[in-house]
Parts: sequence; structure tokens; C-alpha cells
Amino acid sequence: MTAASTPWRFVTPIWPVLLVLVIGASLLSGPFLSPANIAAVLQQGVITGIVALGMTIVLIGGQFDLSTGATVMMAAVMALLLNPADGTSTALAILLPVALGGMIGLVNGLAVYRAGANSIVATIGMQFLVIGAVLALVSGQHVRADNMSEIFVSLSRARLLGIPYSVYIFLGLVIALSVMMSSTVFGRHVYALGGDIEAARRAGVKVVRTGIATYVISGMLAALAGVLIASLVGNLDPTAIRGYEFPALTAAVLGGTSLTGGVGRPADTAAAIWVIAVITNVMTILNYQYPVQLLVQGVVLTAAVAFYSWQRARS
Amino acid sequence: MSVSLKISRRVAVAAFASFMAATSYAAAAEKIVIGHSQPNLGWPYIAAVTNALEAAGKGMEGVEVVTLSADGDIAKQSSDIATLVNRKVNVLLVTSLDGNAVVPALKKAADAGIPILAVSNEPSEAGQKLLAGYSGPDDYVQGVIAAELLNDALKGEGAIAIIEGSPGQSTTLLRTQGLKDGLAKLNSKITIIGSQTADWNPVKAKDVAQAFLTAHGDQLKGVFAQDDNTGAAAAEVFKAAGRGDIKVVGTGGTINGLKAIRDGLMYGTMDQSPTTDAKQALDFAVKLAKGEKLAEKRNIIPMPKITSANVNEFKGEW
Amino acid sequence: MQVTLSPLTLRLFVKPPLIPLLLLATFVDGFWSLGNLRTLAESISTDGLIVAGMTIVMIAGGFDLSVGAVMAMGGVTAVVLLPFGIVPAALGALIAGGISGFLSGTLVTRLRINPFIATLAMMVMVRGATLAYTDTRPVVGLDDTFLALGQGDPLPYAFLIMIVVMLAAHVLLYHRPWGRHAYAVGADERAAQMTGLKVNRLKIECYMLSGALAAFAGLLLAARLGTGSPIVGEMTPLTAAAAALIGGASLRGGEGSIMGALCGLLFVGCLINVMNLLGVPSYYQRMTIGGLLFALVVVEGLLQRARPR
Amino acid sequence: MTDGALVDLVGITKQFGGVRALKGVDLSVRPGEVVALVGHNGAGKSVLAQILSGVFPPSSGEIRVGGKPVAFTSPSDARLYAIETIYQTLALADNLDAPANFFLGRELRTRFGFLDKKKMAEEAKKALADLNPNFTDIERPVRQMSGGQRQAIAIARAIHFQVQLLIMDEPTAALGPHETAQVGELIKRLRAQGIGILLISHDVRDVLRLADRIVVLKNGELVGALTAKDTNEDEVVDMIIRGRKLDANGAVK
Repeated sequence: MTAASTPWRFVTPIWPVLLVLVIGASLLSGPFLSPANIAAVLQQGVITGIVALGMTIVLIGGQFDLSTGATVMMAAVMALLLNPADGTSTALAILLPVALGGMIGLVNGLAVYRAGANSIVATIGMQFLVIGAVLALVSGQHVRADNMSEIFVSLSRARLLGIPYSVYIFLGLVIALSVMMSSTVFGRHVYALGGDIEAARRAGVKVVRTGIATYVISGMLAALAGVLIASLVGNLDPTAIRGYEFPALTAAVLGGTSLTGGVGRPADTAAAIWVIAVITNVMTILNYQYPVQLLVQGVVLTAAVAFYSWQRARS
Repeated sequence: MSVSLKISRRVAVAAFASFMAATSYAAAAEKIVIGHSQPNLGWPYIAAVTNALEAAGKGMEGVEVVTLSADGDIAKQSSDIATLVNRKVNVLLVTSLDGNAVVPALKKAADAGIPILAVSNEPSEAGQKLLAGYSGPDDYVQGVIAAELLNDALKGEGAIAIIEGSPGQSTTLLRTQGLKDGLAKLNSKITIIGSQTADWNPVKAKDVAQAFLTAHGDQLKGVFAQDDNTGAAAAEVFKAAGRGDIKVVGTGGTINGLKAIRDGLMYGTMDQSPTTDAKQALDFAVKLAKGEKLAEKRNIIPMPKITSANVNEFKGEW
Repeated sequence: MQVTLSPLTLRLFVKPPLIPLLLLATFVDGFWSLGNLRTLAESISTDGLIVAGMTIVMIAGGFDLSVGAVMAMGGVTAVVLLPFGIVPAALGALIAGGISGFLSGTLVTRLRINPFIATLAMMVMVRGATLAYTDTRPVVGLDDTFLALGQGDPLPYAFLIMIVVMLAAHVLLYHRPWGRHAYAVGADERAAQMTGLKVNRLKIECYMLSGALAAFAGLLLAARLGTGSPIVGEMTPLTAAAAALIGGASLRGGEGSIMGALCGLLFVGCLINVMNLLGVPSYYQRMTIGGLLFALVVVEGLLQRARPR
Repeated sequence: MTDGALVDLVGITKQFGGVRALKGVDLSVRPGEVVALVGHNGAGKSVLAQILSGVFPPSSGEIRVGGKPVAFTSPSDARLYAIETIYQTLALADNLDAPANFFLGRELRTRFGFLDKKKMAEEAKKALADLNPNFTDIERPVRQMSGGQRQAIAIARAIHFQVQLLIMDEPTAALGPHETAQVGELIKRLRAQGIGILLISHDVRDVLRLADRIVVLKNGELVGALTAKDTNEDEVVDMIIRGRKLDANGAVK
């Protein structure tokens, strides 16, 4: 299959790149392939990865969601606030933040698809709103849950076969979303939306409803990422967990998702997340400092985007 | 056109009246206005000090505390200080985001004859000449204390790594420098084999901790984390990897840090009490506003070392 | 192609409601004091240069996320080159900014990368390079001439420079063919191409202008703060875009004006200043700015919708 | 209104902000009838067609299907009444392949609710082969296809699903002479099947050849209706330009 296939079968070279990187990494640094490190690399991608999956779906629909970083923060804080010592409210501590994330997505979706607001600016506005509200709620203080319920903690700290549960949650989401995007009417309509929204509308697609749903999914996934952060650390400085939207966007783009909509696959985004995780991990192991890591990220992103636009121009 | 002219004239009259009212009110009330420029109210320690300061100020007759937060933007802090100077506050408290970048703004305050008290961190040398005094903890000294704690814990030798705060912030730079100088002063054989930013984010701290383990394996004996949250998060990774023997020293004496020491995760930290910090700052501020001088220019709040031996004496405030 | 300036009244009262805000500000103690106006002028002047550049890029249908990082690079470059004299320092900053803009423009035009992502990549790379060069530390050691550039009485020099730059940009956009071409490219790139305009070249020039202005803003900021800091300007692209949008620029290109951008800049600056004077905690300030942005684009979207297709 | 009409438009007006695009237009189409809508650019032809296909609602006036008033909030509503449209822009999602576009908005599903891609591909292939036997390589994004192929997809999609009224907005504008002739053949075939067709065109010769009735719009108003076999090119053109019939007896409505 060449690049000239339909979006849900669009084969990106991200998987071979991942393979080459893993081989390269193990050559560069012997301990890279140790089970503990592999598990760490897998987990490292989970939180950004879940945000990136939502971002991918919104992008395929032809829009942006830059409010997700704020939603991550909101959900992490809410989950900790809702998880008091008695541990009876585990379900609530997971479901309520996710529902709130869905609400944020709903408002974004209404603004973008119903009112026709520019999605970049609208979701940046939403980001400021949510961050301000969360910081006001906790007065800028640490949030903490000292005796979180076992189940809640185990979400990201318990392991099965040496791999944290959260990695399985992520893999499950990747599979579920892949099926959703490639094999359901909803997924097909999201691709149509990103291809040509007016054409989709004239062809009878319920564009407003479908578009809003992409934002709701993105909001809920970002909130889930926040819940996993809460489960992973139990104590937070809210401002320290900001800014997840840009790495998520980077991963989606690296995985071949088009910024103009209509092209992309959740599984490719997952591969891109691990490409970034491997690069970061190796550079940290080799003790490259933050500025160098930033530079490398920028170069990788530019190269990837240049490659994809060249590939699309050719087809 | 004529309507809008009328309106604007009326507004101008109202403005003038309210301006007059405001000036006369300020003259009559003779209260002390304390202006406080903060780097970011989203940072827990800063927020805690601010809350404590405002609460203590409310309890005092005739004292008003005005806080402006720079939201992490050094240009905004410069404007914030100018705004406070314009308001003719009686004393200016400054917690600088960047010790160099506040200096020109401090000059303006000094030129206006407003006494300046640096709180929680100090400006650079050029700015220190302008200060009436300094009150608070000391980022550099915290690095030195961390060096002492690690030196004790590792009996003077071994390899350590640093989990840093956000790159480029003076807090990060000073704590790292303090650690290096502290180790040198102690003639310690401890070597620093790696340092990585965790951006104050415990999630990233876990990734960094795992990378340190992978890179250095058994060689790694200790870690200096520049706040307790990242320290506790790293210690959890070490424990899960069966390397509970790695000595982790945090910074801040937060509730979370104390818990980590009690649970045997972290080796130690040093206390940094926002209420002590705020109370001392407020006392000094009132003194300065009344035209008095401080006995000492630099007033570092006590930053006692905390280890499992004395952890129960501390309750943690933030 | 149609370049219409909204009537001045609409501009000042509705889009953005600058005059109503200023009238309200009259009731805020100390807003109209000379000192406060000076502070206000100072705080908006560096952003003003960037808003001018951003507006031009947006008129030509682009976007520049790298302005904050380029501003930091410009400040650091200027301070590093200062030992050779103030003119080489300024030239160095302008050239560094211009080069980064050239690279952004090249990514956008030759490689056909979405401007948002191309300048995001530039942002990350420029920030990384600046942090690496300075080892994440601020660069100090400024001479008095340079520091004086950050002062000025009664109006800060930076503010005067901003006004000059805005006037020049206005002339460029309205009274030179280049400006017409920029609007044409932003409104319909293909049509502009077919009428023989050098679209790619013009776009690259826009990004170079934006980069040079951002770097020069960095120089002015360094003079004001007395230090070249590698970490300034993280929020700058967002606040600059907000000011440009509030002032009538559009992310679809082909719309916007320097006068509008100036109004947008003043509006955001005054709003923050008033909230500071009223002692509104920064959490609520953030929410206000966010809510305002959100509401503005929703209204813009609804208005667009009411037009015929 | 008209007895046995498929669709009646009654007193349709459309206002965009300050612009009145349509001013009280009446129109009806019967089964097996080809009605052509002609007029200058901006006369309101496309707006009228888009109102009938549910793209946007009229500002006032009524749409009746089989004599009963209906309200369309979206193109999918119009489809429920078997009204299909071939837009001038074709309304294809460029990034999707032909079967996806063919079934867009009414995808076939398996028992488990997933897309039945195999069946959709087969049906689309068959429907497209009916129009153009050489058109078999259909599983590519339509952006890579020729103008004729893209048109074929739009047409096939419109006539495949029990259509009763077909709206064709400038169907031959982007086509060569050979393909234009094919579209003509298609229109004749559909008319023979009893399908009503509303044909929007500015090519008067085409219209005279294909339509039964010709309706002229000018500045958003209906200025005349002609029977195709009783008129000629000059008369139609004159009406488009002057907005009035030459012959005073046959005055407008």
C-alpha cells in the first residue's frame, strides 16, 4: 500500500522509525533494554499519549484543541480533592473529573462547531479560563490525597507482568479508538469533516453533532490523563503539570496527523508518542541537558512535518 | 457628536470628583500600605506566604497588604513593581522571579524613597544595595544544607544526581550552585554524575529518576531534588526498583516531604516555613514603614535540617 | 479584494470596547495618574512591537508562535554583542531575528508546512538554542547607555519606538504596494499567485519582519530589565495574538490593521492594568483574559455565520 | 398548488444580512419533468437550489413535498423526502475514497454496528460502473481522480438511493463535450424513469435541449416561465437580460 490510500489506511513510516530508534537506543546505551527501563519508557508515554489520542481525533476533524493541558490539570486536582481518606469515592474520583473534562469539551465543541469560533483561539481562551479557575479553587496551594484508595493508586502504580496498569489502559484506548475511527460511522464522519466540512454537511453528515463529539472525547481523554497523574503521584503543585497540549500536538503531528484535517490514525500517534519517549529517555540516560533536548525535539518535529508535506504533495 | 461630548464632560467631572475624594481619604486614614510583588501565585510556597501575609495583615490595625502576581513573567513583575510605586505604598516587599531583572524596577522604588524589603529570595548584587533588608529563606543556603545532608547520609563519598526545577529560574540556579559550593566547602568526595530538569513536575521526576537508574545503576547513591514533591516521586521509583538505599534529599519541608521521610522514602529535607517567613516579613515591613531601621540587613529564617531523627517535631505547613 | 477600515467609532467603542473601558477606568484610583500611564506605556511597548509583526503575518494569512522565543534570543544576542558597541548589538539582534523569521518563512512556503506548526518548531528550536548558549542563565553586564534605552522620561523610549514602528507599519500596509500585496496574499493566495505576485517571497518577508521586530523587542526588554534572560516571553505569542485578534485581525488572513492592533494592545494592557490597580488576584485576571478571548471568537464566528456564503 | 407536483416552493424569500437574495419565488416540479432554472450570476439560482436541498432554510415561504408542508434543517432532512442534489462543487470529501463519499451520511453497517466496508465498496463499484464502465479503480482519495470521475461519484450518489427529485446545479460546467453529452443522456434516462429534475444552468442551448420547462430568475425574482418546445434561444436570452417576455400576451405569470 502506498501513501495514496485512504486516511484510515494511510501508512505512516512512524513504526519503522520507532523500530530503528529502539535498536539504535539499545546500541547507544546497553541498559536501555532492561525490563525496568522498557516499562518506564512505556509508561512515560501514557499520560501525554492519552492527551494526544484525543488531540488526534479533534485534528482529524479539522480543528485544534489546545485546552487539553488545562483539562489535565483540572482533572488531576479534582481527582485528588475527591479522594478522601476513607477511599469510598474511588469511582467518583475517576468519573467526576472525566465528566467535567467532557463538559469542557462540550463547551469547546459548541463554540467551534455551533458558533463557528476559531478553534485555536477559543481553546486557548478555555485554557486560561480553566487554569485560572483551578488555581483560584485551590488558592495556588499543593493538593494532596494522603490515603488514596488502593484501587485508585493501582491505576498507574500496580503492575501486571512488570508493566504498569496504565500502559494497558493506554493500549486499550489505542485499540478502541482505532476501531472507532476506522470502522464506525462516527469515525468515517470525522474523517469527512476534516476533509471538507461543507461537503460532509451536504452529504448529510450531522457535522455539528459529530464535531462536538470529537471535542467531548478529547476533553474526557485529557481528564483521564489527569486522573492517572493523580494516581501516579498523589501530591501535586498544580502549575507544575501544565502544558501537556504541546507535546500531545507534537506527537499527533509526528504520527502523520494532518493539521488541516482528514488524515491521521490513533495508532500512529501512539507510535509517535513512544518515539518521543525513547528519544527523551536515551537523552536523559546520556545526560544531555534540557536545552539540547528541546533543540532535538524541534529538529525532529520539523523533519517529520517536512517529510509528511512532501509525501502529500507527491501523492 | 454633541451627545457624546456631553457624556464625556460629565464623566470627566465625575472622575475629578472621585479623584479628589480618593486623595483626601488617603490623607485622612494614615494607614500603612504594604505593596507585595510576587512571582507567581500559582506556586505553592509563594501562595502560602502570600496567604499568611495577607491573613496576618488583616489582623493588624491600620495595615493593608496589596499583592500583585507576575504569573511567571519577568516583564510583568517589573510593571507590577512600578504600579506599586505609583500607588505610593509605604513599603515594598519583593519576591523576585529573576534576581537581575527586578533591579531597574527596584531602582525606581528606591528613587521614590520607598523602603524595599526582599522576601523569600534575594535580588542580584546590584539590587542588594537598594534594599532596606532581606527576610526569608535562602535558595543558595538550601543548596548548601542539601550538600551537608547528603554528605552525612553518604559518609562523604559516592555519586549523586540532581533533579532540578525549571531551567533558567534563579531558584533552580541558586540551589544547584549552593549544592556544588557546599560539597566543595566540606571537602566531600561526593561527585555529581548527572542533573536533569523535572520542571517541578513529579510525573517528570519519575521519568528522570528511572533514567538515572538505567544510566548509572549501582553507582548512584544519592539524589538532590530541588523540591519535596519531585524528591518523594523519585524516591518511590527507587524503592519500587529495589534501590531504597539511594538517599534522597528534598527541599522545603512540605507536608508531602515530611510524610516521605516518615515513610522512609526520603532521607531528609530542610524546613522552609511560609508562616515564619510571612510573619517576619510583616514585622520588618511595619518597622520600615514607620521609618525604623532593621538591626540586621540579612535576616534568614531558620531552615532546620529534617531527617527521620527529628521529623516528628515538624508539622508541615504547605 | 477589499480593504475596509471599520469606522473609527466602531473601532474604539465596540471592537474592542476601548473607550468604555477607559471611562470605567476613570473610577479606578490612580489610573490617570502620570506615573501609572507611564507604567502602562512601558508594559505594552515591547509587546507592541511584537503585535505589529504578528498582525502583518496574520494579514498575510500566517501565524507566528515563535515570537516569544525570538524575543528572548534577541535580548540575549544584544547583551552578548554589547561589548562591541550598541549599534552592533542592535544590528546583531535584528539580524538574528530576521534569520529566524527567514527560516520560519521558508518552512511555511517552500516546505508548505502549516504556519502554526512551522513556527511551533521554530519556537522550540530557538528557545533550545538560546537556553543552550546561555546555559539557562541570564546574561548580565550592561553598560549605562544600553540601560538608558530602557528608561526615558516622561515617556519611555521603548514606547516612542513602538509608536514609530506602528506608524511605519501602518504606512507600509496602507500606502505601499507591499501592503496591498500582503492583504491580497492573505485573502486569496491562489488568486494573488495568478495575478503575478511573488507570494512566497512576500510571506518570507512577513516572517522576517515579525522575527526582527520580536528580536528588537527583546533588546528593549533587556534594556528595561537590565538583563538578557533566556526564559522571557513564554506567554508572548498568546498575548500578542489576542491583541491582534481583538484588534480585528483574522486567523483566515486578509484582515486586520495596525490601528486595530494598537487598540487591541491598549485594550488588553489597560484591562490588566485596571485589574492590577483594583487588586484582582491573578487567578481571576487569567480567567478574565481567557473568557474574553473565548467570547470574542465565539462572537466573531457567529457574525461570520450571518454573512452570505 | 400544482396538482400531482412532487415539490412546490411557495413564496420563498431569503435574506442574508442586508441582502435579499430571493423575493417571493414560486416553483413546482412534477414527476418525470425537467425544469430548468436560468438567470445571471447572482440571480438567486443556487440559493433557491440550496434551500430546496436543505442547506439553509428560507427566511419566509413554504416548501411542500407531495402537497404537505415540510421544514428542512439540514441536507439529510431533504434526503428523507428523496430529494437529492448534485452540487456545482460536487460536495465530495477530497480525502476520502469513492465508496466512502458514495455512502457518506448513510453508511452501511454490519450487525454489530461497524462499517460494512466490503459491501459498500461492492455497491459503489457497481453503481459507478453503470455510469462509466471504465471506472473501476475507486478506492483512492477522490482528490486524485479526474473531473469526470469525481462528477460520476456525485451523480451516482444522488441517483442511487430512490431519488424522486434530483437537483443538478451546473452539472456540465466543468466537463468536456463528451462528458457533457453523457450527462444529457443520463437526464433523459432519469426523466423516463419518472424522476423530477431541477436543472440549474447558464448554458441556454443545453437547457433548450434538455428541459421541459424553463424558469427565469432575475435579481431574486421569478420573471418568467417558458415551455421549452415553444420557445427559442433569443427569447430566453432576452428574458434573462430584460427580465420580461418579448410577447406582451404571454406576460409573466
